[in-house]
Amino acid sequence: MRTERLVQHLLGLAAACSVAVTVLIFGFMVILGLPLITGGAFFQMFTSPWLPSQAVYGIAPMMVGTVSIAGLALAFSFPVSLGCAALISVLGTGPLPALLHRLVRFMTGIPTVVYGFAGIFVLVPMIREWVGRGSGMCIFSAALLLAVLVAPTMILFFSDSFSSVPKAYLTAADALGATPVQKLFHVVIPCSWRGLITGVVLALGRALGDTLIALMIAGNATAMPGSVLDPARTLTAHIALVVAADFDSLEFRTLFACGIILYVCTTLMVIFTRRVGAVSERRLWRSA
Amino acid sequence: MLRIGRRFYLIMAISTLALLLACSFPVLAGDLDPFAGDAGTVKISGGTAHIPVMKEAAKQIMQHYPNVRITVAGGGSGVGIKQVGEGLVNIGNSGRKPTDKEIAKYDLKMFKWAIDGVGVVVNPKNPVKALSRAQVKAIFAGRMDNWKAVGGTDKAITIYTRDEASGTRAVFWKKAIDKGDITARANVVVSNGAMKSAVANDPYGIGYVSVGHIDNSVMPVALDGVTPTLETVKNGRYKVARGLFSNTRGEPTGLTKQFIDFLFSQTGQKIAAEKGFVTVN
Amino acid sequence: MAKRMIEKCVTAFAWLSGLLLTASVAGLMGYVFVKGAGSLSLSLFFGDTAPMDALLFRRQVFDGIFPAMVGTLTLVGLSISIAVPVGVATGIYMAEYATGRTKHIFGLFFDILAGIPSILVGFFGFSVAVFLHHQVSDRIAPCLLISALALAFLVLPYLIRTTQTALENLPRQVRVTAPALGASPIQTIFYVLLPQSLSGIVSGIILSIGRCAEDTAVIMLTGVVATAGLPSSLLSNYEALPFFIYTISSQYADHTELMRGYGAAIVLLAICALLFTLATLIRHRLSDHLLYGGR
Amino acid sequence: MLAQTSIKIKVRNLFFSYAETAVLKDLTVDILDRSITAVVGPSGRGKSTLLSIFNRLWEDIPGARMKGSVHIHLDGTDRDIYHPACSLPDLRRKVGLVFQIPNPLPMSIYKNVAFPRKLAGGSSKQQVMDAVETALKQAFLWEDVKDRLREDARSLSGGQQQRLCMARALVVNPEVLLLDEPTSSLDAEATEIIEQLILSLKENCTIVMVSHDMAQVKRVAERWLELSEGKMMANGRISAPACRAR
Repeated sequence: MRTERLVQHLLGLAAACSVAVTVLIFGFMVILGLPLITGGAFFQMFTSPWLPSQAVYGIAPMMVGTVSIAGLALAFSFPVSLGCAALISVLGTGPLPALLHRLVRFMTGIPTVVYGFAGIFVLVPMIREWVGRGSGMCIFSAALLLAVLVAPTMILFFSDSFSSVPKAYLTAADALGATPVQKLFHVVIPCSWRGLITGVVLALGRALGDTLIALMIAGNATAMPGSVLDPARTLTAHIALVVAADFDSLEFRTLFACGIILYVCTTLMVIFTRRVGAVSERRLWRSA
Repeated sequence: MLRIGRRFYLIMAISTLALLLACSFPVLAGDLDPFAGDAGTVKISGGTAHIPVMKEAAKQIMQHYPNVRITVAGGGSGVGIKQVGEGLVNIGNSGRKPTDKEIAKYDLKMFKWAIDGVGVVVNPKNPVKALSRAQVKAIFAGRMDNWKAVGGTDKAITIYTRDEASGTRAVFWKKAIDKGDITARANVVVSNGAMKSAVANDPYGIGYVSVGHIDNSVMPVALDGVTPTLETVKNGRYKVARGLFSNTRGEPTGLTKQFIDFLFSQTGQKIAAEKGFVTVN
Repeated sequence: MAKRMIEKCVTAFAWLSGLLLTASVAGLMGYVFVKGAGSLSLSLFFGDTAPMDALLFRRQVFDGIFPAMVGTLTLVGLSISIAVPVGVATGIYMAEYATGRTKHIFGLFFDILAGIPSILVGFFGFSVAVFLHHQVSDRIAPCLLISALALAFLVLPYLIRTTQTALENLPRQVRVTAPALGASPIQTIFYVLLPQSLSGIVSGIILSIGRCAEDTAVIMLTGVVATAGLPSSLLSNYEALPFFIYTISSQYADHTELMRGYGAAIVLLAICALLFTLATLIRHRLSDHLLYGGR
Repeated sequence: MLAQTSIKIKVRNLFFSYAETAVLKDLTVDILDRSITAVVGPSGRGKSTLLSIFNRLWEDIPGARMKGSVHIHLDGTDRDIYHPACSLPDLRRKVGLVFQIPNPLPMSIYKNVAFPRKLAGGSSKQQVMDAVETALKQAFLWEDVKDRLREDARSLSGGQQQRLCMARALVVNPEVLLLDEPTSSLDAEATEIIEQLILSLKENCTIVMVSHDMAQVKRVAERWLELSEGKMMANGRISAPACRAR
């Protein structure tokens, strides 16, 4: 009986450690960023530009960069993902949809850095030629590549929730003579809207949290982007670029602000998806 | 694809085995080099202009003395100074002279083992071969945004700059554009290598890079009539020049000292010359 | 008639989406393969060092990706051996012991941990390293151990969830067999439940390995460097394959180096593909075998 | 005769419910030592639940609740099995349960049968081997499997698997054996063997079995307990026409 207790306590301890890690990550950022918050500079950062020569360290351009890249990526990715998911679960015939499903699952295993590498040498020159000015490194390029990166998250989640629509409903629709497309619009999508929303939010989280694509493709300029063809810097890329700076400097401190924003955003998204209630194992497929 | 995988696993299996054996392997006999019989690690970070020389020096030393380990990271001059000051690395490289404040704060000892210039570069396809200082200032400040204005094609100028930790940026800012503005719309790259490949790939790009890094993939632009080359830096005609420093906290000792001595040795200086820098000895 | 049109358009759109996705992935990966195929040779791995010397660690390898591969391997091995015990134990706790409120709140925390951008995990590792450097010992700096820890945190929620799900999905019949024979909860877990859910757990572990092997954002803040040779100790810097690809992509010095980058990308892709296939096989084959008997 | 009339299981005022659904209401019944008692009744009336109450296997089901008392005469003393001091593993070793669908564990035949001994610990290898052989013989399975003890248990036929599960329950010498529709997944031939087996076990154990098959109940059981509306219809001692009580 004593070993029973001991093992149970050990398991509990492991769980407590795992929870502690989550809390610590947030705690470290808050504590180290505390001088910033108490100093009052914290909230200024969200609205000021990044002008190191005038000792103004604001992260507003990075916030805009993050939101525009992630938002655009989602806008590109959502229709295609919806189409792919519909193809896989409802509309597709023949062996190809299954093959597509397999490809999508495999895509979750492709290293981000390889996407970025290919992006630099394929996508960026293409965009540069097409736009005719600039480096080709811009919000648009990064969003395109990011769209490919987050597509599997959405497709797998969508097709999972499409497939979990009760068979009886589908049979009923069949019996009434519904075509596959009618089934999709009148039965499948209305029944799985929770899954759709959750999938989109998860993909958004993944897009916001991605560092490498933006760092490699988006150009990292600190100016407020004026169009999607301008280079921009995301919060994540900002962390990667500035982390090497002087630890005591104000510019280093901005990292805590970036970190706290990202942490709070992803936490809110997690809480939202749990509320919506369509959380499944799928969410962990290469999230973060 | 699968074949590589298999090969990889073979390597993994063997390396795991070898890892166990590694400790028991006899040290290769050394020559009279001061590194003979030494074991330990030298950690280097900072200036990215230095990296080719550091890599080559590390290679030569480590190939002969496998027990000596030299790790080389980038980050930029600011990072190098900061990290060596904090004791995170043994040698912090900088492409600018550390400020008096930095020297005092960390008790830095500086070793200038080569002289380098910072040159403005464009893509080789660009017809613009020379710029005046005023033009360079205007371009980097974002006031002049078309190549047509400086005698090129009617295309927008893409500006590439370095991050704030860069010594190359600091020197360029101070000596080439007289502490003028650099527009925030500029693309930011993180090393001299990255600057070179960015400009090499962008027909309408302009940037600035360590003269040692200039090769035929990018084209140096004459500044007020002086083209940045090894020659012009050496004879002092090209003014945007700087020393390449390796800094230590306090007097270097042991392996760190030997490494710095190696940089000043004949072999070390030869490496520096090969990589396109002006030697000091 | 209009209805038929809509019908056709929607179906066509779905097929087009599939085609578009396939084409973009095939285009990107195909480009890497076509350009990089030529760089696959022994010298990609070992540079100008004799392969046997390199494999036996008699000589350092320069201008080859061998040190980066060993670095990645060591890193993955370390972080997995940290993450698996904690992750699996937590998964067991969540599935078998946690109830009600605890389970809900813990689950929320693990979901949050799963959602944290990897760069933040790396930033955390970096801050901890600097903190320890100041407070504990100046020998501690961003290094292999810090990276391994940070990566372990990154894959922890994945391991927890796969373990928990694998255990919770066991049919009740399996679950009550051992208790009915007088097994204590621990005996039930270790003699019956864990062996039965092994395939799920193992494939989760393998996918986590893939995650560790491909991650770049965490390690670039926690101690990976451009040149280090083979990792010498837990407190040393190291090279890693994904970081190598990242550096090459932006700052290759010449064509040879760029080609090495392509080669490294293919190798990394191959490693991840291999791990992915392995995980899929184990998930399907092993589970059929264990749960439904040899049919 | 005296031994046969002593009471083995004493159930008093038992209420049981799953979440909102009441399953057993105020059940009071005595089950006699070394008898075969069948529990019959329509589906969903708590027949299997009653068995799981005797070895407390229901306790991990969320929302399940029980009221009342259950005493079982074990090791020569009368024990309140829901008393906090009652060891769960001990209870379950003394009160074996065989499920409706054979559930061999994914290991060899030998290991399956030896498993409960391993859980209990404290036996030498030889003792375990002897116990396994005895149990397999008791379960009429020894002749079928003695040459293939190392084979995977799932390679056996359905009837053999069920006998294996019986042997597995018997290997720790239980005083009570609970059988939850042990033959419902088997064909006629296998069923007949199991029925003979049950009859032969009566000498050592008190057997409580759930069955849907009235004919089987008449063939095997000495008494039956009909659960209907959650109440006991025939009060333990069987008074219905099919009574085979002496």
